[in-house]
Amino acid sequence: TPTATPELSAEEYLRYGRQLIMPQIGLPGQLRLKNTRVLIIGIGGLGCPAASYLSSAGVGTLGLLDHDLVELSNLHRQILHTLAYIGRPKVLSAIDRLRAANPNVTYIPHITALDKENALEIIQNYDLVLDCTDHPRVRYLVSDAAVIAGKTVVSASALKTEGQLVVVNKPTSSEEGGRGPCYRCYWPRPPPTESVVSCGEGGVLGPVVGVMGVLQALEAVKIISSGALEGQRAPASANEAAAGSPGTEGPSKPEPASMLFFSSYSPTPFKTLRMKGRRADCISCGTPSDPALKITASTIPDYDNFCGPGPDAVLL
Amino acid sequence: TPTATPELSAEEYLRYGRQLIMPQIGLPGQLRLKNTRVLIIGIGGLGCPAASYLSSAGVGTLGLLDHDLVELSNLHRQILHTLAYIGRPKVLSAIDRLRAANPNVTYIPHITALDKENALEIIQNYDLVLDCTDHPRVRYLVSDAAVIAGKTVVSASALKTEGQLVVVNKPTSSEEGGRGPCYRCYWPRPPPTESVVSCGEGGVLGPVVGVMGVLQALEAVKIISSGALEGQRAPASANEAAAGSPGTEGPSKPEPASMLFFSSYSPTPFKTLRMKGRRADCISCGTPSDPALKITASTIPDYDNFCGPGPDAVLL
Amino acid sequence: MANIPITVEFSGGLELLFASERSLSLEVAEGTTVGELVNILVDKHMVDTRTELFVVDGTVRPGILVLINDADWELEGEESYVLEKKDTILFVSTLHGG
Amino acid sequence: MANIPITVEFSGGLELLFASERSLSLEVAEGTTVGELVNILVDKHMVDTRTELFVVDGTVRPGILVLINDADWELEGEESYVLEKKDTILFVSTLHGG
Ligand SMILES: [Zn+2]
Ligand SMILES: [Zn+2]
Repeated sequence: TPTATPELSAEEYLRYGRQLIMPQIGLPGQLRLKNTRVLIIGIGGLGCPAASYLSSAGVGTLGLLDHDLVELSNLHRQILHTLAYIGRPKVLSAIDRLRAANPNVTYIPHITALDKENALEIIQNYDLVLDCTDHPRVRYLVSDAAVIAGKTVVSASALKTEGQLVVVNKPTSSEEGGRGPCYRCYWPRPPPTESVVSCGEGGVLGPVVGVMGVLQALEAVKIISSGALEGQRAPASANEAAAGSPGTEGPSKPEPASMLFFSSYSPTPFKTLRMKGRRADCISCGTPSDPALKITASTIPDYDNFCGPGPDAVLL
Repeated sequence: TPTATPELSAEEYLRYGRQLIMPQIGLPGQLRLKNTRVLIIGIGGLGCPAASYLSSAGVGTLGLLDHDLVELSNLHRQILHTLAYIGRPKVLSAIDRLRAANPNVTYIPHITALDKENALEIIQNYDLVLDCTDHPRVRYLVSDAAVIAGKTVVSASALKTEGQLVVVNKPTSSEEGGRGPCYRCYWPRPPPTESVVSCGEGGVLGPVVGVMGVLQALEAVKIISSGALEGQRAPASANEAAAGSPGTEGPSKPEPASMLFFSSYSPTPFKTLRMKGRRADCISCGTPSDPALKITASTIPDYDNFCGPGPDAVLL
Repeated sequence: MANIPITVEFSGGLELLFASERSLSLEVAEGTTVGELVNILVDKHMVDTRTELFVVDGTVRPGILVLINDADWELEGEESYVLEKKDTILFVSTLHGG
Repeated sequence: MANIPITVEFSGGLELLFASERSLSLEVAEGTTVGELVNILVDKHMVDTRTELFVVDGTVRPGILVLINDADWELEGEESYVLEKKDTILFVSTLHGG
């Protein structure tokens, strides 16, 4: 559990000065960052830049989860890793690098794959989750566990020249239940096995996945510093709760559900797509007509088989 | 001068494999990256992520130019630097870090400020320039020198929660002279002294400037791998010239001038703005009605005084 | 009946099913629904013969979003939406990489 | 004459001159030009008294771009462009930071 930290040190004022002077952050926003625990699932092409910017922005606790080892073919896009760490866990490579720039952050290594046995237990120790994984199987798992644990997920993905970003289970006043759509609301049914093409790892441009990872960090900083997560738990400190106007709006502004879509070779590369929002009958975040379908802590589905030919599956 | 490199090593095939398999890159695109010299001017919030992704993508020669030393207040956004380098030149900090991940790249340090005396001499040794500077004064200088030297500039900027990106002097078939607008065509007149507000360094969110820097790297990779720069100089190798279809379109597709605009707190954060394009009477890239106004190698203007109260000026 | 011009865009890998065309400028009969457009695309424009990669059980397969002028087609009546002049219909597949 | 609704957006720090409003929904008389809109903004909406930060020599000061529906106003006739219903006029200042 994080220690409640009532104020910033002189070193922190200097280090974070250029974001502290912005009305969108201010002292209240910086204290919120310091008192927030963020879990990054996947320390690859998305997780590396996301972790880099969240660490440098002063998030208090960063959990990093990945079971993979650093490989040479990762280095064209996974910017935290170096040659010296080839063959060693990505999580440790990343933490060594992040700590060299910002030792103020508490880094928590999770050298494991996420599965239905450990997902809930790990996620419930954090305030916000970044889904930086590389398989649709894990994306449904992260979302299902986050809905049960009441956590928001910033979810991004990238392949070849394109990327997508959605915020899952976001505190909002514009949806019943005070939460935005879950991953299943955006993508209700996983693609059928027949439509999954297995062709090893897909190609991707480093800066394409990099842009998406940085945008995840940005979305996280915006959500945390606005105070939107504070309904989820008690304020971490008296100072924080009394911190005044900048960035203290809380989880109020109605925002329609949207997906950011990036197609880097298009003449208009970014689109904000308006999405349907929560599905009342969602088996994860809603009330399915057959109550037995509702996903609970003890019925998180088995994700091992639902999308075809194994871990190297690439969806069209 | 770079060595002509006819092919990739086994290590390079492995390292760049996941971008090599993409039709937009392919072997021809990867060889173009390897045979291209890119100059990054400014190793701050934009230059750090841009250098990181260009190095990892396999650009053959990276020049890094900055006269500043690393400070603690840089670390919230300048992701290549670490505590151990505080007080040392940013250029050396960056090169040490980049080399640890990709020693294949030739790194050239330029620990100097860019001024009208050295700009042309430095820029003419490169094929492509990234303007990652933090002052409008230098932005006009970079553009003026690049137009004289016949180089393309990927220019980005960021402040607070917003960013802008334009490509300057880009090879194109849709404009007379085969080049797109210069920086002066986008911003013909510098703002008057009275409108410049001096307030020290402006605030900025790390991931906002980060997104813009990664997008600069992406634009550079797209321009280089497409072959668009090859009109600028002789192909660096026989292989490259004969490399076949993927990505060999060259500087042909007509593209209207545009500016990418990012406003991170807007409901539609990215906009592609349609711009006027080249100005026939531009004093840098055009034919001014008074020929004496035309900027040449010997008449690059003195940029020290044109925009008000000194190096810490912040434009509204 | 008159024809109306629309734009169809493919993304997230779906363009590979349509001869790598990311954007098609089409003319469809006035009154054509998006549901009918999907069938027209399969019949006349899809190059890949594995139709199940685009259509399953008579509708767009799971894992594909349909956007009508950048809005989820579920906000616009799904298959029954009647196409209007200059509409842009975007098909996006789930991306999963990271 | 009838009024028409338009949207005015400020960016790149210019919003600070307009009480930190990034977006204004306005009604202007039919036939109003963008040049006239600039004067209306200065007279009725600008809060900061330093008008030279927005207008110099009767037009928008150097370093500010004016976009009409995301297109540079120089493509649309600059000051003389006549506003249409639902137009969005965006004022963007040069950003220089890095
Ligand atoms: Zn749901
Ligand atoms: Zn010019």
